[in-house]
Amino acid sequence: MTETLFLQFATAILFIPLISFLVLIFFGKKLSDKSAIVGSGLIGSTLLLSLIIFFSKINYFHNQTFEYTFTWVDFGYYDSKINLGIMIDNMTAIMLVVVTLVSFLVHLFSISYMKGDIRYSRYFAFLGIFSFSMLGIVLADNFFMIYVFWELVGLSSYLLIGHWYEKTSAANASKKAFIVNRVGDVGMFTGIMILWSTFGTLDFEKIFSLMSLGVIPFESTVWLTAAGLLIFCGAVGKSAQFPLHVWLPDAMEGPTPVSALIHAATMVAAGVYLIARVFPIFTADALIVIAYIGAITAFVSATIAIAQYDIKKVLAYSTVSQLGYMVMSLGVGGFTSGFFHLVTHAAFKAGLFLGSGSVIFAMHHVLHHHNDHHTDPQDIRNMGGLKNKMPITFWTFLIFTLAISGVPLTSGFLSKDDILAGTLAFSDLTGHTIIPIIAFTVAGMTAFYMFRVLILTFMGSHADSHRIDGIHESPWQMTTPLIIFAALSLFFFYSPNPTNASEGWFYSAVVRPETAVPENVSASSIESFEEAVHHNHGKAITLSLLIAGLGILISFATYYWKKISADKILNMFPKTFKFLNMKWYFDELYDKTVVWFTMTTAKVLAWFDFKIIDGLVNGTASVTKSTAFGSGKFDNVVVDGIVNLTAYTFGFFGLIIRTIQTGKVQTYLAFAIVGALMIFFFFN
Amino acid sequence: MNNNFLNIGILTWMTFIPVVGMIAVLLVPKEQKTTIRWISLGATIVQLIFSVIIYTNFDRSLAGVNNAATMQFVERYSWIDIKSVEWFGRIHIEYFLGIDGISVPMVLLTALISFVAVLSSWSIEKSIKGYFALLLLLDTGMMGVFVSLDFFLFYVFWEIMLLPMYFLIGIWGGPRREYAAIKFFIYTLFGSVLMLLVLIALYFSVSIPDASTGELVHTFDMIAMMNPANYEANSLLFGLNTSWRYIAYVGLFIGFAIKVPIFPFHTWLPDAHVEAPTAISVILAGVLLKMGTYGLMRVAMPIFPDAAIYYLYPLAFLGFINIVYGALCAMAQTDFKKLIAYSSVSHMGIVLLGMAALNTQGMIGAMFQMFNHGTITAMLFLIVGVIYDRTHTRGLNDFGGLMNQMPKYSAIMVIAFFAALGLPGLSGFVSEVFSFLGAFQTFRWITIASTLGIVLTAGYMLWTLQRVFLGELPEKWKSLTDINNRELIMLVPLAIIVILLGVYPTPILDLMNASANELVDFIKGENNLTILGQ
Amino acid sequence: MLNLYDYIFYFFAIVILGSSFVVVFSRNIVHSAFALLFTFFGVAGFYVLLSADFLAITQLLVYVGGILVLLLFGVMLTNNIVNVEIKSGTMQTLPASLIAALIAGLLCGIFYVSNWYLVPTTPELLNNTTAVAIGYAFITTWILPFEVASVVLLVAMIGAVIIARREKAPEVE
Amino acid sequence: MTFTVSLNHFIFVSAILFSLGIYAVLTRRNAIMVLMGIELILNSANINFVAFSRYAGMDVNGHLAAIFVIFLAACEAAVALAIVLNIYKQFNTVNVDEVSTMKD
Repeated sequence: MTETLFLQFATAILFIPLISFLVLIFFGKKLSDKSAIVGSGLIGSTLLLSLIIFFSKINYFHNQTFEYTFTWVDFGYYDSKINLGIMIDNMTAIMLVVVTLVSFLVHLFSISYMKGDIRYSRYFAFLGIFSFSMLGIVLADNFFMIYVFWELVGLSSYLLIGHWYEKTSAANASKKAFIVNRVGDVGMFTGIMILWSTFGTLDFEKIFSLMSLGVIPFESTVWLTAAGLLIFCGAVGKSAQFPLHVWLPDAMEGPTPVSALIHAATMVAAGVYLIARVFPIFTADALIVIAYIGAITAFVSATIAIAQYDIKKVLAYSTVSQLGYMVMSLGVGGFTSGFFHLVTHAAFKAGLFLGSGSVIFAMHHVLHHHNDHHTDPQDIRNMGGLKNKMPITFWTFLIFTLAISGVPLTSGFLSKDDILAGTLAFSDLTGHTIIPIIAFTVAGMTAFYMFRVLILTFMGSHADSHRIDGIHESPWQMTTPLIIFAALSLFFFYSPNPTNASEGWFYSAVVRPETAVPENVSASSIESFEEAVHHNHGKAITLSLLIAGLGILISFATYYWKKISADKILNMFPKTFKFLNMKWYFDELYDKTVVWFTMTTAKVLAWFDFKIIDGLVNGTASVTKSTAFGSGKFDNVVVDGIVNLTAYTFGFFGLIIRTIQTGKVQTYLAFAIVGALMIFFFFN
Repeated sequence: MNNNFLNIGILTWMTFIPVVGMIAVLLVPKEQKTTIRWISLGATIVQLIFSVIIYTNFDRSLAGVNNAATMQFVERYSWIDIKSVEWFGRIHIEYFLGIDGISVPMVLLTALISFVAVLSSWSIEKSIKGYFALLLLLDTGMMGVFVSLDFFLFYVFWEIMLLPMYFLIGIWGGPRREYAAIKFFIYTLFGSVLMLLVLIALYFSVSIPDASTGELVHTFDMIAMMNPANYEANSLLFGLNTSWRYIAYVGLFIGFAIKVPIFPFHTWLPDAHVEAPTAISVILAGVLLKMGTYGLMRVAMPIFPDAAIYYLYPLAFLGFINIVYGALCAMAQTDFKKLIAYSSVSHMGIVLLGMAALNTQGMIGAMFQMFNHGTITAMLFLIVGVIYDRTHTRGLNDFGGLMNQMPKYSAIMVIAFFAALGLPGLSGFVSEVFSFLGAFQTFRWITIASTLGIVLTAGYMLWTLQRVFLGELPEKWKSLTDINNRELIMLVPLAIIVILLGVYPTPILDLMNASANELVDFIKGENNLTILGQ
Repeated sequence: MLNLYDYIFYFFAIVILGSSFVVVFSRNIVHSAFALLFTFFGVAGFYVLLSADFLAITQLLVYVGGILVLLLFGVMLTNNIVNVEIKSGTMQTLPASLIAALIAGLLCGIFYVSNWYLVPTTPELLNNTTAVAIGYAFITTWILPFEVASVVLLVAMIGAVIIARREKAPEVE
Repeated sequence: MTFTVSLNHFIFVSAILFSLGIYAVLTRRNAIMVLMGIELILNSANINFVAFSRYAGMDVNGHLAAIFVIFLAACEAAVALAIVLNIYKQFNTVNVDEVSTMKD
């Protein structure tokens, strides 16, 4: 592998999905069922290329960064240009594999999951454009390009959520997703504007190096922090962080594989990737805000997840919660662990979604078979006892659940444990003790609600057991991805030591970059943080194991052994439950405030425009008109009157004089002579 | 560079080919509708071909703006020359055509949009002869505005445009067409009067030596007006930063603002758009609105750079108001065309903002946005026209679920909508981003506030998309037919341009790069002040 | 004392005035025409008295031989001689006589009070025939009016012929 | 005033002749009679010319003027009679008071 080859491969990886999109959008009708094969095949090839890049990069070109840049727009003015380019470092290589792998497996899963859909080929086309945009984000080497693809994933997300656009809820959800993302994007764009007006370039490397030379926006660290936070806004939108997390649960209106791909593994992780990518520009203040946003998100959504019955909603909130975790981790300075959690989470959360997809698929079919259109196939209260019917799904689901709960021997344990250690270290260094408290609480809650889902779905038995009669395991296209993801959720892929990830390849490949901000506003140094993490490692393991175990125990006690009555607790705190079940009323809040305000303003302004501004115009017109009318009257009566009077006078005289006009030559001659005589007499 | 055909300059060809077409149309008996249509189409196609010739032969390195030597395809003849009038002196008006980077994208746009407009007028049946004749006359007026460098000529073309527009709206329009046409006409005429006043004031203030005799002669030459040295001492507009210059600038500004339209002079736009037939809406949004901002760039700002800088902040603020106000008003509309009309207000605000930035990115963004808005809004209006032709309603709430019924149409529509809301990969995004990037360097808070418009635009565009295309198809539209080939021919080229320029904007950007930089330098430049110091 | 010259003058004066009275007041147009003949003769006589011999001849030739004949033709062509009255009516006689009297009085008054600057005629003109002097003057001092007059005559002749020949405007078919 | 013939005698005759001519022109309805009146007027003028040429030093110029007047009279008579004939064809009358289309 040479540098050129790397870049060529990367370019190929970027554009093959686009080709897939174009082919399927134009020839999808003709290809019909074969479009799935085309899409999957093309994505499969990108997976291969990604793997090649990944292995050679990690093994042989560990410390190198490959970059290819070209000028996209040249303003022809003092070297002011906008470049586009791709960059391959270790993080990119890892993300390439994550994205293409999940994408490929989701393609595979979708082949049978989406079978019979009216827009089968278009679905795969949209998956293609999504992969293209996501890979664009991953490969981008500058803010501009990342922003471009940032919006494009928004588009593909919009298209895929709205796949079943005949449903109002799906159409609404897609619109909501796009607009909420736009809000974040605008923040990001503002950040980009600050950076552009400061540095005159948008390339990551150039900005970082200029910044470490002491160039900061508008000579003010406040603006520097603001720039960082505004860029972070993009991540808040895309990674569904508080307060813009509301779109993600609604996005579950899309097909389940899409949820797995976009809304669990890749796109929502793009925010985390972005934070990691531009990590050097964050000041300490910015990082603290990021950490708190992450923590709040993690906590809020975990509480909501507990109170949900829809299997996809639970998973969605769990995703939000985990994303908050990652963001929090990056905020506290646990760069590697945050990013690591992104990768491990991608595997097991995609697996969870696909698993739930498998269940929903089965439920849907059996309900359809029973002509039952009232029962919600996604409600976990309608499930139960699927363990024996769908063994592969169950066992893989179990592995995923263990991983997300942070049980040893899984990948989740490795990453989560490190994040927890990071929060402890952070509180040691800065005194923000609330962060680790939240982190551990959320860890316990996660274990609790994930096992709740698992138990209610697969274990025990359902009262209405004939309803699940005839349920059977999903076809191989669906189970294979599950098995692969399950394998990837185990520790040995990442580290030889099941208790400590820092010994694995990942920790040597992804290293927290040096900050570029001035020293007085930068966060604690890498060394001190590492030391604190090391110091807290044992404590974190112990505590996290304890808490995860506790969560699992309570879950089993409640739902499996029924020692604790869930209903009783619900009845004790009905308001709290309602509050959680209604997702803290965020949607309602936004509806009543932001949306209401916008719509009212719009209506008021439209009224203002129509009545006042246009009214003024028309008023001016009518004033002019009445003035004109008045002056017309004046003109008619007075001015024209005078004129007419004159004319009348002359007419009168004319009438008299007319009698002289006899038409006889002699008369005229007589007058002529008289005239001549008169002249003679007068002038004599 | 001298592109002559039959000894007549290419710009004259560009401008007057529609007139030739018009005469031909008038000579054809009115029963031969097809012939009339094809003649009109032929005229615009020839114009389009000439515009391609201009595009390929245009020297990208020459800036133009305030330098007659770097203007291209120049044609300069004495037009009206009345020697020694009592108390008035010599009146000398030139037929002075030329283009630079500011005008060349507009010239291309005009040729393209005229072509599309003729195509989209194919279904007109009511007194077709008059319609196409007026349409072609309008074409001449528009083209003339963009190529003339003599202020008087500019004004003449500016006024020529009004008349056909008035009749096209007033005769072929919707139910309230008379109201809309009169409103449009009077409003624009009001602006023209202000422009005329400034034009006269400029005429009496500026004089240049005659080429042959060397005597000082008053002139309408715009480029001469840009040079402070040409102002006669003690004339009304002599000197920089005098109050008369500010007043003159504001006069010109209002004249152009009405055309843009800038808040609060925008209310003629929704009415005119709603009532105008599709092709006229397309021209109105695609080309006419650009004349306002073009006028600001070509006339107002370079002639009064001092005043332009003095009023930069208000200009940016108006840009902000246009963006946000237009977007909010659009959100509240239930009429498809009105919505797009207000979205035009919003999008033109971006041009103003970029222009006010007075730096390279902003200016390029603004100029590019003018071009892009032309193509994108043309698409949007064509789209409305297509559906209006079929259903005879424009109420957004009457539709739904058309995506399945009209898939090709919907695909084009999605492109247009996303281009309008500034999706990367489509041309609207590029210009929007450039404008904002530029504006931020000059006006931090206004720009940040204006970004609100990005969200709002996404909001109303997607909401519209949902109301029209998503959801269940109402029973009454079950028989709608998909877009036909003629409609495809007019929409697809626009869509391709939108996508191509979104991915790689350089083909248009490098046309205007040099001029935009020159314009910015010139308006900002201290050289202004030094010349005046003499 | 009256000499022969005076008598002859009075004779012609009476002829002129008497015949012109007939011309003016006669009801019969043919009578008027013939009376006019005498008037012209009288005037020719005056010319002889005033030693304008050439002019007297011209007067006879042109007026009597030409114009008067022309007038008589006119009378005959425009009046149906056989059975229609040839009389021609008069009108507004009172104001007309007033005006005429006024003019006559005025002119006579003026002539009477005027103190004419009298210059005797050169003997050459008195004693010789005037034809030589007139002819000489025509081709020297008055050459231009002479030529113009000839052209006018020609034009008048042609014009008269054309006008008189013009048929009644043809009716539209 | 004596009875011996002098300039005044001639011009008195011409004055009376002139008045008679005017009277004829003013009163007669027949166009030809009008023409005759005009001839009278012209003749009176001629008498004046010649008289002044004899007594007041106009010499041969007076004669010439008279000759021109005769020229004009001839022309006038020819043209006027032609017109009269034409009028007669159009209106079937030569009475000038009946030919009054110009009045309306």
